[in-house]
Amino acid sequence: DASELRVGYSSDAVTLDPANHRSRVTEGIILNMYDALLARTDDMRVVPELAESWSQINPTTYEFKLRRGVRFHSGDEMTADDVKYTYDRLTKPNAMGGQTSPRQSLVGPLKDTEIVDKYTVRFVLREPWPIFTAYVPFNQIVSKSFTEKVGTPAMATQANGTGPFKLVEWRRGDAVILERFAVYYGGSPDLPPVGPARVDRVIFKIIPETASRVAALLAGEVDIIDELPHHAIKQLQANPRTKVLATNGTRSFFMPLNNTRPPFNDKRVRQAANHAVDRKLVIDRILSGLAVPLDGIISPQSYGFNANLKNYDYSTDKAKRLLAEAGHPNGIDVTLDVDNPFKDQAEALAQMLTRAGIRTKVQIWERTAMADLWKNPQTNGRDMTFQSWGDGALDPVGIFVPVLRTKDRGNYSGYGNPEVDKLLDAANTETDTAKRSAMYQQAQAIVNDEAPLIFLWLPQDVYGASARLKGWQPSPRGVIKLHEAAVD
Amino acid sequence: MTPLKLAERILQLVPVLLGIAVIAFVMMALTPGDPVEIMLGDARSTPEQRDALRHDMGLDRPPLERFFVFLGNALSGDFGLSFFHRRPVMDVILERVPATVELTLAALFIALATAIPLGVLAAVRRNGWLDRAATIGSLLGVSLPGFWFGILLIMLFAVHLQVLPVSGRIGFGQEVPPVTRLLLIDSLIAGRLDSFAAALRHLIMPALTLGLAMGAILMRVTRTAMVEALAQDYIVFAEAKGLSRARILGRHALKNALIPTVTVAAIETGSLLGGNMIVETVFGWPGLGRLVVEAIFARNYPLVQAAVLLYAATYVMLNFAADLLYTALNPRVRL
Amino acid sequence: MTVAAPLLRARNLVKHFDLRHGLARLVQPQHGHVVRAVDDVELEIRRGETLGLIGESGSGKSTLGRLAIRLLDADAGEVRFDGTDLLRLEPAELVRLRRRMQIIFQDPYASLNPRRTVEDIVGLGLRIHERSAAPSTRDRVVDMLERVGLSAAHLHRYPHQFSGGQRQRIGIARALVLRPDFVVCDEPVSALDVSIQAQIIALLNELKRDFGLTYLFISHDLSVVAHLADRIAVMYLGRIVETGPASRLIEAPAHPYTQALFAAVPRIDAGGERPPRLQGDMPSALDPPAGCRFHTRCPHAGERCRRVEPAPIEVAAGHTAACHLHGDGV
Amino acid sequence: MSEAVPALSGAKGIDWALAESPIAGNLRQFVRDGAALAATATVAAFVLLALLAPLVAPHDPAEGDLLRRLQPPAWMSGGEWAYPLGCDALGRDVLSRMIYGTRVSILVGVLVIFFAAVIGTLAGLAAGYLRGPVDIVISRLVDILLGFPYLIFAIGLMAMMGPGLSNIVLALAYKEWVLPCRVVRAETLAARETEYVEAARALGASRVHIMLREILPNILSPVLVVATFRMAHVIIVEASLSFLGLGVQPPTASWGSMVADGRQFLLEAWWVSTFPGLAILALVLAINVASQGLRDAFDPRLQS
Amino acid sequence: MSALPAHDALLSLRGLTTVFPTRHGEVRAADGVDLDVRPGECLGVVGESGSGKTVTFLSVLDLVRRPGRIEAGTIVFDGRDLRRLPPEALRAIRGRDIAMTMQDALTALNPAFTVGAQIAEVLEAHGRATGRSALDRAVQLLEQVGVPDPARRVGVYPHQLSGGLRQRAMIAAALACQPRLLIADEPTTALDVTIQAQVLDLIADMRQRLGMSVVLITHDLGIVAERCDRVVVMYAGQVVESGPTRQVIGAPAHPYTAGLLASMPRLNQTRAAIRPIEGQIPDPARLPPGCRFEPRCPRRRSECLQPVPMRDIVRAERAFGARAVRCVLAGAAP
Ligand SMILES: Nc1ncnc2c1ncn2[C@@H]1O[C@H](COP(=O)(O)OP(=O)(O)OP(=O)(O)O)[C@@H](O)[C@H]1O
Ligand SMILES: Nc1ncnc2c1ncn2[C@@H]1O[C@H](COP(=O)(O)OP(=O)(O)OP(=O)(O)O)[C@@H](O)[C@H]1O
Ligand SMILES: [Mg+2]
Ligand SMILES: [Mg+2]
Repeated sequence: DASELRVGYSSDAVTLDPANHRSRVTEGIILNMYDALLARTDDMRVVPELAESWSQINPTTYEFKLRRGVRFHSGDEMTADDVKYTYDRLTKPNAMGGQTSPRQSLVGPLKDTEIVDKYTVRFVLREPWPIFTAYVPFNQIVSKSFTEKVGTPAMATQANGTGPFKLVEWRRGDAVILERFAVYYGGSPDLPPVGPARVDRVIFKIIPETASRVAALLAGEVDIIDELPHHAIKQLQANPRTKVLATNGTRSFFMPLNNTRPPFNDKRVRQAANHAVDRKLVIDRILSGLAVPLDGIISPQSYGFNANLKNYDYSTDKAKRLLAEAGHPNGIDVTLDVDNPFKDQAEALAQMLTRAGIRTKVQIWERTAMADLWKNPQTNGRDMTFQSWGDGALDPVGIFVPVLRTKDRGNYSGYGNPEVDKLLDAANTETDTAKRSAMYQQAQAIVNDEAPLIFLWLPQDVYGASARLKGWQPSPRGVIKLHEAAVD
Repeated sequence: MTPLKLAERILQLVPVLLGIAVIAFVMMALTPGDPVEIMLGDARSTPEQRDALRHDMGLDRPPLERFFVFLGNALSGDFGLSFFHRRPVMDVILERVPATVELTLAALFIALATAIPLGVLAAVRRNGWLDRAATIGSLLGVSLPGFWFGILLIMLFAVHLQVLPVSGRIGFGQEVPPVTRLLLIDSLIAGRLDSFAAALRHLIMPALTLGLAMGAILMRVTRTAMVEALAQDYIVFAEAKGLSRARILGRHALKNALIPTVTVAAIETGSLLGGNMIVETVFGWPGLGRLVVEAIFARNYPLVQAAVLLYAATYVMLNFAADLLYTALNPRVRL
Repeated sequence: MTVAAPLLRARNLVKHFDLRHGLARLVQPQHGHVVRAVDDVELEIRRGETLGLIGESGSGKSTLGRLAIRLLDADAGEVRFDGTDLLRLEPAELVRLRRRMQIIFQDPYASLNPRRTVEDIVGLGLRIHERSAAPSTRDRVVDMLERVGLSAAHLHRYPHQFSGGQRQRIGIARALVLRPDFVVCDEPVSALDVSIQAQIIALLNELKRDFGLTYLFISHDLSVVAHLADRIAVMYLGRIVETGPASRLIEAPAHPYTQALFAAVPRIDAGGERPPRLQGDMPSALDPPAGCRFHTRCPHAGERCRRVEPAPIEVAAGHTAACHLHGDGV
Repeated sequence: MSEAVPALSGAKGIDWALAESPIAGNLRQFVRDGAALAATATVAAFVLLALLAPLVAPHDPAEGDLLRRLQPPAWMSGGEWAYPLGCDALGRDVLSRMIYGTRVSILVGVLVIFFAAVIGTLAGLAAGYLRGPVDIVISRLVDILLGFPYLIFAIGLMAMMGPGLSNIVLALAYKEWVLPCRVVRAETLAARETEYVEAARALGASRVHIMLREILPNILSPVLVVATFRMAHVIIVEASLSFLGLGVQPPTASWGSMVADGRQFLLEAWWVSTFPGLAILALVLAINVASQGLRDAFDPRLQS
Repeated sequence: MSALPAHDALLSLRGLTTVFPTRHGEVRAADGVDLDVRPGECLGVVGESGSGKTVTFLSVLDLVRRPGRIEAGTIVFDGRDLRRLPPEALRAIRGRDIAMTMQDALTALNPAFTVGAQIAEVLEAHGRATGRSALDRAVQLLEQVGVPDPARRVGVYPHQLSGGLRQRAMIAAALACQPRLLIADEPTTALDVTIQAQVLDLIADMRQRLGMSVVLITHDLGIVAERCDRVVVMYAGQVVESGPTRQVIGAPAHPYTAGLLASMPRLNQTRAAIRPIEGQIPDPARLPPGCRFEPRCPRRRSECLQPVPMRDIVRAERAFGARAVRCVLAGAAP
């Protein structure tokens, strides 16, 4: 009797082509069919996967030795040809049937991929990029012959990877059905158990509505659900047939304050705002305690995390005092922009801010429109918003830089500090890990003091699972890889 | 007369479709948001790369030009590539059509199967208890939000009684060779009763959610029309001829009363064919509605435009079909 | 009899209704899709006289009546009202002239706006044409109501609160409150009860006498027309087939259709033999027969009738009939 | 015998006052035995509740205490009478939010329907009475809007304009006028052929007079029927927009947004969405029954 | 007084009372109607609109719509009291023994079915024929009622026929089972004069051929005078006068009948002033307590304020049928 594992998943993949999307949920499905040269462990170490080993030859050259005898689902062996083809597809403009891969930026300043021999490839960068290997796990290897045969458009709906599962059928909008790949090479030796997948079949069932997903789990229709709402935790815990699984997330939450205009162009007001929110209460009550409060935006698990930041304790008095110092003894009136999914948290926070004299009105926006508005804090005339930023690489470059470097793509607060910028730019090309870490820590300290944002928390990713699920732990990367999962 | 009328209909379709295309385009153009930013999210990207993507999507051209390019291509049946799926928009849309059609037909069936008998009975027993109960029922039907009712059904039938599945169209291993792509029919064609049962079980709750709401409206319409029909002289004359009650109600009155029912059913069916994103979301039904709504939020312009045009054309065709049905029901109506 | 200048004179009036819509107009032939409701009609009404217009349903009586006061625009022809060419009038001038020509409708239920009070309905004309202050409007409305047998007590009632006969009185009051010269009565008594009909006929007669009105009185009830009219015109399929003084027309109808019409009237004091019934239905106005339009039902029809359309022939002083029997034979 | 022409009203055709509205239909019987009064009282009570919300509501609808998050209704274990219908996810009083939500739901329903009815009626009158190019333009516009999926249209507009009460009203009214317009056009087409309209023309009445004074009063009943029937729909669509996160702005509550937000907790805390759902039902029911009475009251033909 | 059923009557109504509850009170649309229809005769029923003509005969076949109901009276047809019959038995009589045609053929024929189908279904309902043979019979019937080209017309829809042909089709449906009594409710009101005569000729012709009795409801005294053996005059729900046609028209005994005759314009007396009956028909919900014609009656007296019973005035030989009138002046010289 074939064992089958079903996942209640909140969104469908947009494509099955590993090189043609920038969607984390899509990647979560694709990862079960495609492996990359390197993988990440749950404690976020980078370990070999399709590569046997790698080495950095010079600051701009990396050499990877490939595992031998690894087969694609089609039966062809994976060789250096496939790796070069995969990386060329990612790097070269118009390499995918006239389209350019949207994942191009994930290979950084990669200039060329060279085949050394059948099982050896070399990556040559234009400039040093210390985190190159941290990004290698994001790029799954495709088969050259297969891709050339079917063409890029067909890659969207067909799959031929080296991963633990092969595609049976993708019912768009409904389900992705996978089947164990019997001659799987076993996966990364650093990620036990090694060997073929333990279940015969995996089905990702697409259930976008949260309540329905929980219901499906309760009904025994699925074994894992993602994005478990916090209010459902108690019920699942109480139910003998279900359990709750959590892992440290990689997505930090914070509230950008508009540093470019009053009242938040005054550091004291920003600090007051940080004192005004009772992060612990929100975490306890709304997030079921499954989050850690932050005094910055970087995860404690992350490389370069500064553990010695000043803590903004919850104190209405301090907040009021700071406000008064800043010339607002009667408080201030501000608006908080938020999109619907975070309405609850925003409203709770707004109430706290209001109690501390920062009278906050919440305004709900459609997510995209809000993002558009906050792209230009200098001119948008808004006060504050609610933002989160995720980075699976757990490196400051993926979160700290876009959010806090002057005018970077996620900098909604309009914060700009030449000193911070200098540190960040230097860290970007610094190959000495310790030095680099120190730079980031210093930058964090500055930002912590200047408080361009209200620092909030880093929630855990919460999953619901059936009691019969064995061997699977959620990954901090936020993907569901079911290689090791089993069911009773 | 009919070919002429058909030609006229098609001619009328032109300004309507054009108008809809314009509105859809203007609406999307005026909506803030940049598909490129949405696609890349917080993920690592460089300005050059964003510009390249923007160029890929044709977004670097002025809106007016984009509109005419879209129009020109659309005329030749090319609606472009969906931004996110990076596949032809029509492929992406058409994949979702069978599910939507199946759900719509099922809902229509449920609606008609409840509305017509109830409407007739309510009209015959005017102001009786059945009539009142049906009135209350239909008010419930129109005032209960679908997402709420849907989740209620799930709690009852899937979680508590565990007799029906929460989501999806059919289970694994129950697939049948696609012919019509309507699973109920295909499973019958394949002679697979287990598949048929599975497809049916998946279909019941979403179809009920939509069908009862639609049935509520149709019931009222049928009842009103039936009351109207029963007041006609031809009913008295039919009685004077000594016809049986069943014949009078079932043939003489009902055939005339069905006209407004058909009209409303056509309109409602039309809007269901556009996909009902709420029910699709709640029941994980892989239909059009969710796809289009997601596309709006993701500023997936080509998909939204193509879907809206497709919907409009369907809507017009449905109304035409309803008109044809009128002539069958009442020969007085001429096309 | 002094020959006064006619108050109303219509020449070559034509009104066709095109039943084709949209594209069909371009593609389909006119034939079979255009109702020739009024087809080349001459009409003269003298000041102070009542012209009775009779004919079967669909023969174009109402259409002609509406053309006469330009409630409908003719396709061709000319209507002169007291010397003025109605069809060439500017809208503003037409509105001014409206107070001189009015219409009373058949259906006492459909012709009164159910949502307006009697005062609104009857006073509307005064408000449009005189912009007079409300009190004087009201006085004149009351005057008129009393003339037609209603009273001030009815001012604030709605039409549904009246019987059919009373409603028709309201309709008459509305038409006459502006003291028009000319009134088209489009079957004003056909919808009324037998006993009420007589009241209204008497009232119309009385008002005509008192106000010096000129009527175009349309009816399919020959007895009623015979009772009211000075002259009678008979319509068949969009044409006037016979006109003449009422008494002469009744005694000696010249056109076979008129003869059949009178023969068909049921009489209380039936006496003597009647000519045979007309056979068959009235042909469709969409597809009128060639030649004499009556030939399909005419007991006297001959070869000529099938081909040649007869012109009006004066059979006696002021009495014309369009029939070959009176001309060159059938 | 009554006439058989369904779309007609006015003097000859069916008497809309006596005809069945799609929804309120046989509630006529109720009307006579006082149900209309009761319904009117219910609607009035809702309106009053909306007006007096600050005085009536036991708590500030915006003020929550996270410690009372999802507290059950008073009669259930864990409930307390200070919060009779329980609390929502932010520990706010469900009852108070419902009382304040009355304002929004009534406002949205009434405003949208009001705008829609006014615009639709005027457009329908113009199209039906003037015919010709006016009719063609309006009819095509109606076709265009009808051919646009409702929710998609609303979502598009909301995405364009951003959420907020006035934008919701606008987004809904943009399309909602189409239905009254269609009904009015059909009615006007019938009414323009009536003899009372012809009589007004014969008296020299202007087109504006005929449209507004002669025809309009006679077609208000069907407009009212459509309007009250659609009011339910509008309240629901507002809820659907909330479902998509395009509803009213916090801390304002609308019943629709309460149902939509609360649906997530239907498994654990049914009270959050069920009570506002019942409120929608009650209001819709009351409006339908009351409108029936209203229509009768304003119909001169039914006054004796 | 003719309170007992005439033993020779085919249909005999006694005290038939049909009421409609309305907002303004109960309307007694037929209020104690007595009348007899004899085998083979043609009975004219006249009266103004709303006087209860239609309701009376709808009551005979129990076709009065709810909330209307027959409150009292007996309806004896061929010796059987129809009010006591179970619904199925009554249904069998409808269309087979007693047929009725409606006021307006266009509304009485169902627009959604062909003329032929509507004739054939009568035969099927009464087990006379089915399917093909019923349709064949329908063609014959259409031919009988003088519809030209019946084989083609059997397949057309009512709206495709002219008014006269529709009326004929309806008559054909009514006559399909060769009923013993035909109730023709204003068969010509909707028709043109020339067509009207054709239809009345047809009914007379069929009556002779089938030997059936005919009730001819109309408001046109001219028609009654030409076509009917006897006449019943109704006013406000009551029969006010009945008797042989010649007598009633020649010497009306009730002031209403007299007024009706005087107010009819006549072709051959063009200029003679008509003398209308003054006043309005009473509101059916607020009838005067006594004689219902009293408010309009030129000869009213104080006794008229009391209810007036129907009285026989024997002036003609019995064979021609009773002559009765509801007037206190009855018997006195008119
Ligand atoms: N607005 C219209 N559109 C199309 N056809 C029309 C219109 N008005 C009248 N007709 C047609 O024109 C012909 C003459 O109509 P009209 O009303 O003048 O006849 P009538 O003699 O008054 O008949 P009736 O006695 O029935 O009132 C009829 O065939 C009618 O169907
Ligand atoms: N369904 C009904 N509800 C209420 N009153 C009714 C109903 N049907 C008939 N009546 C009343 O019954 C009375 C008699 O109506 P009936 O139709 O018998 O008159 P009639 O003599 O046939 O008139 P007509 O010549 O108009 O056909 C009228 O006053 C009418 O108002
Ligand atoms: Mg006419
Ligand atoms: Mg009648």
